[in-house]
Amino acid sequence: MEKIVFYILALIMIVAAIASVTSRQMLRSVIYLLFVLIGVAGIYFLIDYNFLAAVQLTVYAGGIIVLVIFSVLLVHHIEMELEMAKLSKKLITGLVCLIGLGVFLSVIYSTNFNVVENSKTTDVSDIGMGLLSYGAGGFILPFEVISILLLAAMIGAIIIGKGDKLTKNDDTL
Amino acid sequence: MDILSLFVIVPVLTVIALVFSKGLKQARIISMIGSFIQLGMAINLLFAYFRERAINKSVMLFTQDTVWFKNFNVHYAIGVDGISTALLLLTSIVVLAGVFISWKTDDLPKEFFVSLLVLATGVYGFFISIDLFTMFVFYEIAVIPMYLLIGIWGSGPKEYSAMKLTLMLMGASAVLLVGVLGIYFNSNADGGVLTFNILEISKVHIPFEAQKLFFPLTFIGFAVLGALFPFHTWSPDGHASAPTAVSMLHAGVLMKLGGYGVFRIAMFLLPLGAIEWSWFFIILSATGVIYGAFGALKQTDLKYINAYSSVSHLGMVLFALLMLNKTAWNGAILQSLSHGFMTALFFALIGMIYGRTHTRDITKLGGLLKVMPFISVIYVIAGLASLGLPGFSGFIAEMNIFVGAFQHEEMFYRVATIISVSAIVVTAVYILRVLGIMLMGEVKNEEFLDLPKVTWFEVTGIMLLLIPMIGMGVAPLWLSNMTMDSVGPFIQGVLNHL
Amino acid sequence: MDISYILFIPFIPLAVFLLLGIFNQQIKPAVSGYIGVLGLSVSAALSYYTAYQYFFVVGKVDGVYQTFVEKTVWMNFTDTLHIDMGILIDPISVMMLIVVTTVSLMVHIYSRGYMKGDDGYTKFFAFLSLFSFSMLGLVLATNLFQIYIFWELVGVSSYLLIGYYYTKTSAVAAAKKAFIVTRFADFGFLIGILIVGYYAGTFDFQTLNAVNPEGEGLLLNWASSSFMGLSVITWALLLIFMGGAGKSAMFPLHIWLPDAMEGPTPVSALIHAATMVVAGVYLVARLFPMYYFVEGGFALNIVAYVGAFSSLFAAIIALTQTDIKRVLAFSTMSQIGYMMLALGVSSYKGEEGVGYMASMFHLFTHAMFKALLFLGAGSVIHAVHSNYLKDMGGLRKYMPITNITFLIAALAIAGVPPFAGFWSKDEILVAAFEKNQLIYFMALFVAGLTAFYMFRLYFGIFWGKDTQYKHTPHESPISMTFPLLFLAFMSIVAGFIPFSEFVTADRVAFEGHLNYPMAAVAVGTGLVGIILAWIFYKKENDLAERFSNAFGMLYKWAFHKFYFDEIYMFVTKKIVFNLISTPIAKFDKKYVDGTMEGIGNKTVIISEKIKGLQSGRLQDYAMFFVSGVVIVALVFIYLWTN
Amino acid sequence: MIAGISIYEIFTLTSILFFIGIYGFITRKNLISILISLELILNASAINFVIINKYLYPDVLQGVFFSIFIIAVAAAETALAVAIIINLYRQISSVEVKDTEIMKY
Repeated sequence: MEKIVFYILALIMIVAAIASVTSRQMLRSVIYLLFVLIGVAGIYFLIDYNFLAAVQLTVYAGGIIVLVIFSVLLVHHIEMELEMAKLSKKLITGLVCLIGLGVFLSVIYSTNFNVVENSKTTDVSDIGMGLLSYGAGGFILPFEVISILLLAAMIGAIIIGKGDKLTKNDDTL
Repeated sequence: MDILSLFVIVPVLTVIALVFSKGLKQARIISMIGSFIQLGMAINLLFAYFRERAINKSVMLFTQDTVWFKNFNVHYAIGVDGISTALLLLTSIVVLAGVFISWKTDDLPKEFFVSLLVLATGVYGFFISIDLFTMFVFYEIAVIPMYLLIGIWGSGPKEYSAMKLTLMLMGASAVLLVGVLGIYFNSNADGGVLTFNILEISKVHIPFEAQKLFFPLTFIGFAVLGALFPFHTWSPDGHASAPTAVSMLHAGVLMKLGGYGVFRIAMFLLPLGAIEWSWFFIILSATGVIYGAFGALKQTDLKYINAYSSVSHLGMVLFALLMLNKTAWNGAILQSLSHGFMTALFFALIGMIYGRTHTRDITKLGGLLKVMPFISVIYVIAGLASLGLPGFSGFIAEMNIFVGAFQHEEMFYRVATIISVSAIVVTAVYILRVLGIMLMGEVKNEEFLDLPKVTWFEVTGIMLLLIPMIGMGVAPLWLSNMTMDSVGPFIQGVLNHL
Repeated sequence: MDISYILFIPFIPLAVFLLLGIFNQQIKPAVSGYIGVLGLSVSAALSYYTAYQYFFVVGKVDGVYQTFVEKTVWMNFTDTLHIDMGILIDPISVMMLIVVTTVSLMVHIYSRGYMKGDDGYTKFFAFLSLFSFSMLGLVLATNLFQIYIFWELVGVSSYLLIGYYYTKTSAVAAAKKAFIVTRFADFGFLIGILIVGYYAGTFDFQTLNAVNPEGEGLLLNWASSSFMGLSVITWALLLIFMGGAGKSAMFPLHIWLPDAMEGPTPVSALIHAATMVVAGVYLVARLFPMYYFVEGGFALNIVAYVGAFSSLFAAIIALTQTDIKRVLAFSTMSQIGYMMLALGVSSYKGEEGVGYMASMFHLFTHAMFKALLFLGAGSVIHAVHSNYLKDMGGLRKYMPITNITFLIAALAIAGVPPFAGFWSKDEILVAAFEKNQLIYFMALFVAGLTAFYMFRLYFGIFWGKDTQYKHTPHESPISMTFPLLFLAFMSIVAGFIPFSEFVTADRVAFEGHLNYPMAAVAVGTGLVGIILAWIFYKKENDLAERFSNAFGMLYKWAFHKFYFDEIYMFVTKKIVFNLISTPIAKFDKKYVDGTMEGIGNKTVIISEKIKGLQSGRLQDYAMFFVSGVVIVALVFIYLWTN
Repeated sequence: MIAGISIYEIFTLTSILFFIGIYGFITRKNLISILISLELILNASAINFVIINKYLYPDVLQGVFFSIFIIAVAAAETALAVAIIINLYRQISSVEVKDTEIMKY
C-alpha cells in the first residue's frame, strides 16, 4: 500500500517538477511547484515525520507559494508566455544534468547503506526538545540564529520592498 | 669597496643624483659625469686586470662572494675575466656616447637619463656576476627600462614596438628562467649542495638527459636577445621606434647579453646538450646570418637595414659559439665587441641624419656627402667596417669566426661555415646600396642644402665609438690575446666534460 | 740584408693618406698635390734603392735569389695559425714595388694637372695614397692572410676612386659593381684561404711554397682529403684563383672592369691598368710552386685556359667598342689574360720556366705602356671633353706629344720591335708554343686582334676624319706630358731589360734569347693587324662599317659585350633582389613576424574568450559549476580509480 | 520507513528532482522561474536529510532539524528574493535575466 502511494507520489512529483521547469506560463509553473511541494510533504508523512510534513505544507505550500504567486501576479500578465532558452542550451544542460544524474545514481547504487530497520514515530515534543535543548545534541543556537535570520530577512524584505529607487538617475539604465 | 661592485654602485648613485636634478642641463651634466666615471673605472679595471692576470691564474679575478638569499643559496658572487672586462669597457663607452648623443633630449630629460642609467646598471651587473640567479636579476633589470625608453621617448608606432619587444624578451626570460632553474636543480648531480655559482656548477657532471632538456631552453632564452632567427622580429620594429641613444645601447650592449649568456651559461654549463643540439641551432643561426643579410637588402628604412644587419652579425656570434672551438669562441667575443661599437655608431649616425632631415627613408635622401660631409664620411667608414674591411674591428672578428669554424672536422659544419662566409658578399651589397643611394648622387631635396652643422657633443660621441673600432682593427693582438686567454679555461672546462 | 727600411715604402703613402684625409679641409689643394707627389717620390726612390740592393748586391747567393722576410704576429687564431704582418722581399715583390711606385708616381704627377680645379682635389690625392699604401702592402705580403687584408683594402680604394665623382649615378653604380663583383670573388678567395689554413696549418708563403715534386712535406697532409675527385688543395687553389680572377677581371668575373672606367682617368691608369688588376697574376705567381706541383698542375691548367679565353674574349669585344677608355679596359683584360696564360703554360725548372718569367715580364712592360695609353687617353679626353671616338679625329695636329707617346704605346702593345711589348709577348708565345699549341694559336690570334684594335683606336683619335671642335684642343700642360714622356721612354727601353736574369720561377737566372721564327710570326701577325687598321681607319671611309655589317650578329654581340652585363643584371636584379630578397622581406613580415604577432594576437583572442566566460550571468556560472562538478566526479570516480 | 521502499529508490527520486531543479535553474530566463527551480533543489536536498536520518540513524533527529532550518531559510530567501524582484520590476519593468545584466557593470 505504502509502496504504491510512494510511487504515485514520486510520479506526481517528477512530472510536476518537469512541468514546472518547462512550462511557459508563470502561474502554471508555480502551481506545478505546489504539487511537488505537496508531494514532498506526502513523503514526510509516509516516513512518519508528521510535524515536518505539516511545516512543509504550511510554510512552503501555504506561505512561500502564495508569496511567489503574489509576485507573479504583480509582475506578469496571466497569459504572458515566458521566453525560453535556446534549444542547444537546453540540450546541453539536459545532457549535463543527465550525466550528473547518472553519476549520482551510480554512486548511490554502488554504496552499501547501513539501513537500520525501524518504525519509530517522532512526535512534536521530541522535535521541540531537540531544538530547544541546551545539552548535547541540542540545537538551541542554530534555532536562535535561524530566528534572527528570519527576522533580518523580514526587515530586509520590507525595506527592499518599500520601493525606494535603486538609482536616482534613470538614464543609466 | 671592491673594484667591481662600483660598477653597480656608481650608476645607482648617478640615478639618485639625477632624481634630485632639475631640467635638462643638470640631468645631462650629471649623467655625463656619471658615465665618465664609469669609463674611467672600466679603463682602470682593464689595467688592473692586466696587472692581476700576470700574477693570478684563476679563471675569474677580483671575486667577491656574499650570500644574499640563504634558502636557495643565492650569492652576490662577482668576478671578471678578460671577456667581461672587454665587455664592460664596451658598455661604458657606449653609455657615455649615448649620453652625448642624447644631449638634446627635450622631453622629460631627467626620467630619460634615469632609465638609461638603470639599463646600464643592469648590464654592468650582468657582466660582473658569476652567480646564475644574480645574473638573471640583473638581466631583468636591464631589459625592463627598455619598455619605458621606447614607449615614452620613441617615435612611430612606439607603443606597439615597445610592447612587442618587451613581450618577446620577457617570454624569452621565462624560458630562460626554466633553464636556469633546471641547471640549479641539477647542480648537485655529483653530490653536494645546490648552487647557482657558475664556476662550481661547471665542475659538476650534469646528467645528459637534463642537459639535453635544458640546453635549448637556456640557449633560446638568451638567443632571443641575440636576435636568433626566427625570434628576431622584435629587433627591427624595436630599433625603428626607439630613440637614438636607446637604439645604440640596445643594439650595442644589450643584445650582447644574449651572446654572453649563451657563452657563459648555455655552452659552458651544458656542453653535452650543446653538442647534442648544435646541428639544430647552427642551422638556425646560419640561416639568420644569411637571412638577415638578404632581409637588409630590400629595406628602405635606415634603422630597419641596420636592425637586419644586426641579425646577420649577431647570428654570426651564436654561430661561432655553437662551434665549441677556441678560435671561434674568441671570434664570437670579438664580434660582440666589434658589433657593439659599430652598430652603436650606426645608430648614432642615423639619429643625426634623422634629426636633420626628418626622414630615415633612403629613397628620399641623396647626395648627403655634399650637405653633411662629416656625418657622411663617418657613415662610409662605419659601412666599410660593417662589411668587414681590414683595419676595422669587424674583420678580425669575422676572420676568427671563420677560421675557427672551419677547424671543425665534419662536413656539415664546414658547409654551414661556407654559407655564413657567403654573407660577406651580401653584406657588401646592402651596405653599398645604402651608401650609393643615400650619400652619393645628387641632392634630392632643396631643404637639405641648409642643414645644421655637427656639434661638439655629436663629434665626441662619434669619436668615442670610432676610435676603439679602428684601434681593435689595426692592433688586434692585445685584445685578442686577452679574450683568447680567458676563453681558454672555458673551452678546457667544456672539453673536460666530453 | 737589412730590410726594415722597406717598411717606409708602404707607410709613407699611408702617412700621406692620413695627413690629407684628416686635415682634408685645412690643406690647400696646391699643397696637397705636392705632398702626394713628394711622398710617392720618396717611396719610389726607396723602391729603386731596394731593387738595386736586392738584384745587384745582396739578393743573389750561389746564383739563387734569396727570400728575405721580416714579420711580426698581428693576430693569433690558434697555436699554429696566426696572421703575420710583414714584408717579404723576393724577385717578384721587388719588381712589383718598382711597377707600383713608378706608375703611381707618374699618376700622381699627372693628376696634378688633370684634376686641377676639382672640388675634391685633396681627397683625390688622399685616396691615391691610400691605394698606393694598400697595393704596396699587398705586394710585400708575407702570407695569404696579409695579402687578403690588403686585397680588400685595394678593393675599397678602388671603390672610393671609381666612385670619386659621387654625384654621377653611373659612377656610383660602377663603383658598387666593382666592389661587389670583386667581393664575390674574394668570397672564394677567403674559403680557399680557410682550406689552406686548415689543411696546411699555415698561411705563410714560404712554408706553402716549399712543396716539391715528390709530394713530401705539406703535400702529404692533403693527399688523403679529396672532394669531388680533386684533392682539397686543388680546390683551395682554384678558389684562390677565383679571387685572383675577380681582381684581374678574368672571364666571367670581368664585368666590373669596363664600368670602372667611370673613375677619373689617372685612376684607371693606375688601378685598372697597371697595378691592382694584375694582383691576380701576382697572386698566382706568388703561389706558383703550389699551382705547379699540386696534382700535376691541374689548377694551373685551369689558369691557362681561363687566361687564354679571357684574352680572346676581351680582344673581340675591344674591336667593337667606341668609348676609348672601354677599348683600353678590354685591352687590359686581354693582356692580363695573356699574363695568366703565360703562367698557366709555365714549368718550374730553369728555362722551362720561361712562361713564368714572360708573364712577369709582360706584367712589367704592360704596366708601363698601358698606363701610358690611359694617361694619353686622359690627355685626349681632357682636351676634347668626350670619351667617344666619334667626337675625335685628326688630333695629331693639336696634340703632338700625346700623339707620339700614344703611338709608341700602341706599337709596344702591338708587339712591334723594338718596343717593350714585343719582347715580353714573344716570350709568352714561345712558352705557349712549347706547352700547348691550342693556347699558342689563341694567343697569336689575340696578338693580331690587339694590334688591330689598338691602331683602330690610334687612327680613330689622331687621324681619320677631321672633326670640327668647338674649343680648339690644345696640348696638355707639362705636369701631364712629363709622365707621358717618361712612360714612353720606359715603353721603349723596358724590353731590353734581361728579365730572365732577375725573375724566374725557380729563382735561378738563365740566359734569355730571342726565338727568331716565333718572333717573326708574332711580328707578322701584329703587322697584319696594323695594316688592316691602317686600311680601315687611316682615312675616313666606310670600309669598317661594311665589314662590321658583314659580321652582323657577331658584331652586335661583341658590341654588347656578349650580353654579360645583362646576364649579371638579370641574376642580381631579377633573382637576388626579386626572387630572394623581396620574398625574404615579405616572409619576414608575414610569417616570421606574423607567427610572433599571431601568438600575441591569439593570446588576446583567447583572453577575450576567457573574459567572456566571466559573463556575470549566474546561470552560466551554475552551468560551469555543474559541468565542472560532473567532470571532476567522473574523473575521480571512474578514470582515476587508484 | 516506508514499507517496501528502499533508500535507493528515494535517493533516485531526490536525485531526479535535484537535477530537474538544476536544469530549470540554468535554462529558465525569468527570475521567478529561477526561484522556483531553486525551491526544487532545496526540497530535494531536504528530503535527503530527512531520509538519511530516518533510514540510517533513526535514533537522532538532526536530519529533521536541518530540514526545518532549510524550510526556514528557504522562506527567508524567498521573501527577500520576491522583495528584490518586485523592486526590480518597479525599476525596469522586467524580471527577465537578460534585462538585469546591467547590474554587473
